[in-house]
Amino acid sequence: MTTPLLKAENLQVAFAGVKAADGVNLEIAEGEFLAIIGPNGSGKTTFLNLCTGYIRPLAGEVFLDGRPITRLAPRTIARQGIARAFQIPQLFTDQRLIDNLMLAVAARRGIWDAFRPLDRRTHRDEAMQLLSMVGLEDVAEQSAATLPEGLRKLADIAIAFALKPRLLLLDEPTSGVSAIERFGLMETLMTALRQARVTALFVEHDMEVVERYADRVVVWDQGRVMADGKPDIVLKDPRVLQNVVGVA
Amino acid sequence: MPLLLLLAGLAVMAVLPLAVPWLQFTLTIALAKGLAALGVAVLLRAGLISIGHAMFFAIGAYATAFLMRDLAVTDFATLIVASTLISALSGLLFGAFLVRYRAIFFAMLNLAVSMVLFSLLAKLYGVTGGTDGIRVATPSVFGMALARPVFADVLYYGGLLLAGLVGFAVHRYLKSPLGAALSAIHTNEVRLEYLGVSAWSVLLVAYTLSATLAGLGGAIAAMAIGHVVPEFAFWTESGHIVLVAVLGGIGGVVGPFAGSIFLEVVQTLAVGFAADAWNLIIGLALIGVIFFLPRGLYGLMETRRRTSP
Amino acid sequence: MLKMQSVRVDIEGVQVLRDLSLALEPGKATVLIGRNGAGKTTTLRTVMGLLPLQGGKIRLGDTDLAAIPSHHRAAHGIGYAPEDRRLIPSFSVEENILLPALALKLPADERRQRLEDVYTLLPELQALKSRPGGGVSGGQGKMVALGRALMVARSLLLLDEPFQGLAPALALDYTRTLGRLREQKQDLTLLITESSPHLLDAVADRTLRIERGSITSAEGG
Amino acid sequence: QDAKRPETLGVGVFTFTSGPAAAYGLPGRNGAEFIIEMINADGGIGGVPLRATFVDEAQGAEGVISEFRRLAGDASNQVMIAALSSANCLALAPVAEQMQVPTIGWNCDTHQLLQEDYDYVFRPNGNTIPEFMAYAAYLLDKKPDVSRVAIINPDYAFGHDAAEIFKAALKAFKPDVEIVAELYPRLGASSFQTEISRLSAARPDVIFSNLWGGDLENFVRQAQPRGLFTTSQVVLALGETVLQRVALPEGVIVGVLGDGWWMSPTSMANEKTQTFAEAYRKKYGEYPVFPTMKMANTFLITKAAYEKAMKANGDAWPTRAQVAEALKGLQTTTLTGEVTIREDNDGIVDQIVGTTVKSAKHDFPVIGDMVRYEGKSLMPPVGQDPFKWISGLDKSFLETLPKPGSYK
Amino acid sequence: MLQSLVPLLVDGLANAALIFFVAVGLTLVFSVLRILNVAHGSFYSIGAYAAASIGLWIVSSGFSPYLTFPALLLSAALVAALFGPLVERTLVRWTYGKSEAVQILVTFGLFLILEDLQRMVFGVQSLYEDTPMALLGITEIGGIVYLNYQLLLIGLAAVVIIGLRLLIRHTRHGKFLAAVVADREVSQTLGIDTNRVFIMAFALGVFLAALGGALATPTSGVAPGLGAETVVLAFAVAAIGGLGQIEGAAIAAVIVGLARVLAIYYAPALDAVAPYLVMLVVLLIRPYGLFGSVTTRRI
Ligand SMILES: Nc1ncnc2c1ncn2[C@@H]1O[C@H](COP(=O)(O)OP(=O)(O)OP(=O)(O)O)[C@@H](O)[C@H]1O
Ligand SMILES: Nc1ncnc2c1ncn2[C@@H]1O[C@H](COP(=O)(O)OP(=O)(O)OP(=O)(O)O)[C@@H](O)[C@H]1O
Ligand SMILES: [Mg+2]
Ligand SMILES: [Mg+2]
Repeated sequence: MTTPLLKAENLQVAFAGVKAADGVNLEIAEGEFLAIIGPNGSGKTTFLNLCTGYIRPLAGEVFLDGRPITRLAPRTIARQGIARAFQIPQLFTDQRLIDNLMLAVAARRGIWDAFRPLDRRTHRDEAMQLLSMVGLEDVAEQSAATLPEGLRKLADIAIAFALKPRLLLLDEPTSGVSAIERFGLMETLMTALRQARVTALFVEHDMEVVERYADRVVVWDQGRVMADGKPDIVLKDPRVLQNVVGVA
Repeated sequence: MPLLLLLAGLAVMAVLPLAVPWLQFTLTIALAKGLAALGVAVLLRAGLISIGHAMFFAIGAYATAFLMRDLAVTDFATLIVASTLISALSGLLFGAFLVRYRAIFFAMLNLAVSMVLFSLLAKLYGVTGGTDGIRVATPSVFGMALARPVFADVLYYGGLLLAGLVGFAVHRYLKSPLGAALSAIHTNEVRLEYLGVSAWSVLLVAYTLSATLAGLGGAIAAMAIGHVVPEFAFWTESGHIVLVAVLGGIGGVVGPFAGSIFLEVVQTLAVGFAADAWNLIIGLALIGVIFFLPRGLYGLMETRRRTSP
Repeated sequence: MLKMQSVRVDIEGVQVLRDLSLALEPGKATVLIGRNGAGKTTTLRTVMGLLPLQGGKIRLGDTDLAAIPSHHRAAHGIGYAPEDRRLIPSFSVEENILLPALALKLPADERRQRLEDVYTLLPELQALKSRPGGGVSGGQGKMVALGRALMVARSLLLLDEPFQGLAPALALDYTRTLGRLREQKQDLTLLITESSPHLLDAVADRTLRIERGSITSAEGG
Repeated sequence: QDAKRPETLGVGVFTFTSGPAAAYGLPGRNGAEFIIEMINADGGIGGVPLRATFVDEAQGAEGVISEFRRLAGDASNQVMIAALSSANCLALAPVAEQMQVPTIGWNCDTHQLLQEDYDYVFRPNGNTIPEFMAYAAYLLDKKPDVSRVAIINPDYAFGHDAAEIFKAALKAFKPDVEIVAELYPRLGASSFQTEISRLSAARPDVIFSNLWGGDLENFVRQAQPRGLFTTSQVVLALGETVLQRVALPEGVIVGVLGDGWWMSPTSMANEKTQTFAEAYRKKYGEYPVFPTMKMANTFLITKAAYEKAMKANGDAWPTRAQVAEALKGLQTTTLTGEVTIREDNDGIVDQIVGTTVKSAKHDFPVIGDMVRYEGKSLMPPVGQDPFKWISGLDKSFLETLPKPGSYK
Repeated sequence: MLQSLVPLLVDGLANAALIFFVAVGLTLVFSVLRILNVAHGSFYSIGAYAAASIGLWIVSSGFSPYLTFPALLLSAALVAALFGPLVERTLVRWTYGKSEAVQILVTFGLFLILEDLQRMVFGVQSLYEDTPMALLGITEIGGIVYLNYQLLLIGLAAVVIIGLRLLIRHTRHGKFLAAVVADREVSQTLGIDTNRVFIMAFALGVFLAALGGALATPTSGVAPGLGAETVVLAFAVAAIGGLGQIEGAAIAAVIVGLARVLAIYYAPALDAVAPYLVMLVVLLIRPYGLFGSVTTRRI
């Protein structure tokens, strides 16, 4: 059996007594599209925080390619190939959108460049490519602060993509994106992921999106994994129906 | 465009003392302070205010004084280079621990370190001459001993040239990826770290650069004034440098120099015309500039945007 | 009820709302749908007085809303749950919910009554009530924000993308809650923005579509 | 009138007019304005009226230098009277030399000022060495059994220098004196309560201080209720400046750092001085204090230098260089005594020290039991390191000096 | 040993009490308005000048000298009433949401103006009005004479700490303060008059600074330069305590007060740097001050 790309072992963390991760065990294989679903507050974002070094677990380990990355800083983990798009978009709000992307491109290509301009052909071309992927090329020159919430989400995803990661973590990529645009976004995203051979994990609340795009679904509940498997099976699990999907 | 502005500024600066000779000294000092302010402005990019940067100004100035007094270095170029390097090195050293801090804590720690340095300068009587300071003789230029007025010219035009070169380099730096990363620290350090960039290293570079600039300014000031005193490191000096930087606008490299000249000239005029109320006049001028000339402070006039929605 | 007439709002020199007009009928729920950036949030913020009018009128019943300062609008019974929740992180969930009651100087028994109503409508909040506002998850925060808005809303309730980020089960709950709310408070008018309108089918009396800052079509009613 | 004679004689006057040091600097400025009025009313200098430009030293060394250069660059300004702060004096000296403007230090007491050779920098008012030697001598005459001394001086060169000189002198004259506390509060500190506790705890017989301006006033006001003046003999080197402002008890050793007391027997005998003092009080509500006198004297010295230069020049208006030349070795009478400028450009003036006593004439204490040390007797010879000179002295030196009460 | 400890403690606390008032005002203004007010120290000195002037007037007009006690409080209130709303409405308000650098620039300009105005109104000689101190007499502790007034100040500082705590934790307006601190916009939509909260917070800050100055007059002189001296110290104390932390400011004031006293007793050369050394050490161990905490970004 090959080593999983990412492996979490018995992760535990608590905030003021609330167990946000209560013994999380999870493996992601190279090339998988894994969806995480679960009730609000069940610890999905916390799991991503743990995987990327934003918070440190009280116990447990995270492995990338079999090597522990548990207590490394986010930047170190990012350099090892995990990129992340956030539930709340994280942009450089005092810069234009294109600058946001160019900085991300530069960060990947090497930030230690103090004399040549950031805004140069190579950076700009790649940045524009990324923006057009998420359909933001029209607002490229707009200040990131003025973008509406939904477009910010898209921008955030494009930035994560700029790092050409091996593993991409997406925290609710479609929330805030209007229903009209949601599937279009997912389509382009999936194509791009496949093309670049990126493994992806995405937290999602929209079950249609999950059903359509995930290879595998993991269901979170109160800081632990409650179910794990193929979407068509997991989503019919009565416990999942009751707690997550909801019965009309 | 900013480069044109820089060149135009340099040209005006070059001819001004020919018209008004007594301005030369004022302008030399303005230039020196402008360099220090440019250093502070670099850090302002990252949203960090150093209320202690006068310490690097003082380090540059005292380095010049020590090199002359104790190591008998008298060459202008050697003094400038060595003093600047010493400030750069101290910037690197202090920076390594200071750039971990943010916001007011960064400001206050810089203040604290500079005040400790100030006390040392004032108290280590035997080494630093205490509050009376150390005299700085007129350096030689490439082996030639110059008369004071000639040296003043050399210093001024040399300083102008240096400021131009340094200004250009800083301009390039601010536009570079490293410079962009610097302002990214201001808006979203989390995102920057998630891009795999170490905010600490980015800041350390900026901090060292800013100390270097301040030190260069200090060395020039020491030679222009011919005397160094601990007050160079006092917090009000640091405040003055911040003021200059902000006043000029942190938008470009020309701002700090413009701010420095503006303040130096207003001060000279205010002191000359109303010796009793020069603080008041400067205060009104400061507020007035911010209120009525917002374009002069373009980069800052935008309201601070909420960084997270 | 709420009536916006040729409202114009600029943000940083960019026209965001252009001659936007809408009229809400008392006791009815209206859903405002539109693409990202169409101006939904801006519309609600304008009603709350967080953005100045460049032109046009806003009236609530007989009151000229534009003439009263933002902080007095709560007193007119307008409750607002912002898109991004905006809880006070250092307050407990219950303190967050009670805050508007304090600001409106409600008498103690009225305050208690309203709080109880909120807990009956949103029983999930009972369990969270002593948690700090900064420590609840995204979805939980939405519920708290709704509860807080309900403390105020007597005439008009503004909900900005209430389902964004809600797990489907909770979203369903939320819809049911809204349904119950409508039954209990027949005279409460609702204005809800949403980018995934299907969830609201059950609640909405009427749907308005907003495009590039003005209302382009209305359905139902 | 001589064609070369200017309309006015411009003088740059450097003093503190803002910040904490203004409490000392403004009486100086008032003195300047007032004496200028008097000189001009008297026909100016050789018929040319004086016109002063005041520069605030609170702007720091480079601002002061910049102003100096600007003023010196204007040919109508012939003389600079600068400065109050010794750091500014030290910074200005080379500039003055370079720009060849006669510069007279009105308050540049630091003994370091004239350690280099200058042609344009003069200090007619004496320096820290005789000033603080005088206090050591007076104290030991007045209180020969002193054994525990505490020092509280401002935290900058003047304070530290004074302490060094005072300690060196005590050590030379009475080696068994113990320094039980040495405090250097920050310049402009408003509260000295902790220092006062510390001083009380040290139980000194003598407390020496060269605090000045607002600091001195504050210290006196805070120390008095807490008993320091009753438990220790207090020496306030600049005590005269606060006599009219705080109720100093009797028996405090005070003086004027020189001879500049408007009420000294010499001054009382000088009609001009008395007119000056009375008119000054009328205008400013207070009698002059010694910074006023120092400043006024400096102007008289300037006048004397011009007159000497004109005389040497066949009554023609002198150049800056000629004025500087005239200042060398100048000897003249001031409002409060005599001054002689030595070959190292340092002035020799007498030192007056005394003890506070009640006055029948005034509602504030005055100086009694005075001694007037001859300036020369307390000055190290030209070129000698002052501290070497002091350490070479011993008890017998005191015997050569006049005793308290001898100056009446 | 114990005997020499008592004076240290008394001096330390007396020192701390004076610093506390200003620092807590600064911290309060910062936490609510997010303004770094460089002119804060000027309100301290204006309070001091006001108290001294009013006190001198009371004494010279032959009123009961005991009136000088309420006069201390009254002058602080006057200064707050006069300058609080005025400065907040005209200058400070204009800088909300602007970059910190602009705030510092504007308040620094104000500081310069106020400094010169004070000098024009009150002159450069130091003012001194010590009637309250004289009325209260002295106490001998550990062989050292202390002023009863110093002891009273320690008590007053304690009262202010408790008062502020009650105000902020347990009153409606305290809650509003906290809410506005956290989110100005949403507070507005919930019915809080944020402008009023700002004025009140700013005025309260001015009041505390002026009160510090007023209470200092009976034991220290008022002279130009007081404001500058005070504001740096206040910033240091606020940073040590953790910005916005009332208890933090109190404890930091005590630490700084004690450090200064220790320096004066045992290492006089360190007196002036003591606050900075304390700050270095504290921030080295706790980067956000004693009571400060990191605000992590929601992601
Ligand atoms: N910094 C924090 N401080 C205190 N509690 C926290 C913090 N971060 C998360 N929590 C708590 O941990 C739990 C898990 O939160 P998390 O954000 O991971 O949930 P989630 O599954 O992402 O929810 P949602 O779908 O609503 O985003 C929640 O109960 C939340 O209140
Ligand atoms: N601070 C700002 N500066 C400039 N333009 C802004 C600003 N905030 C919003 N806008 C612009 O206003 C328009 C409307 O934004 P608004 O937030 O109201 O959209 P929305 O319909 O709520 O979108 P979403 O569904 O994504 O929340 C957008 O085009 C946006 O670019
Ligand atoms: Mg989440
Ligand atoms: Mg919106």
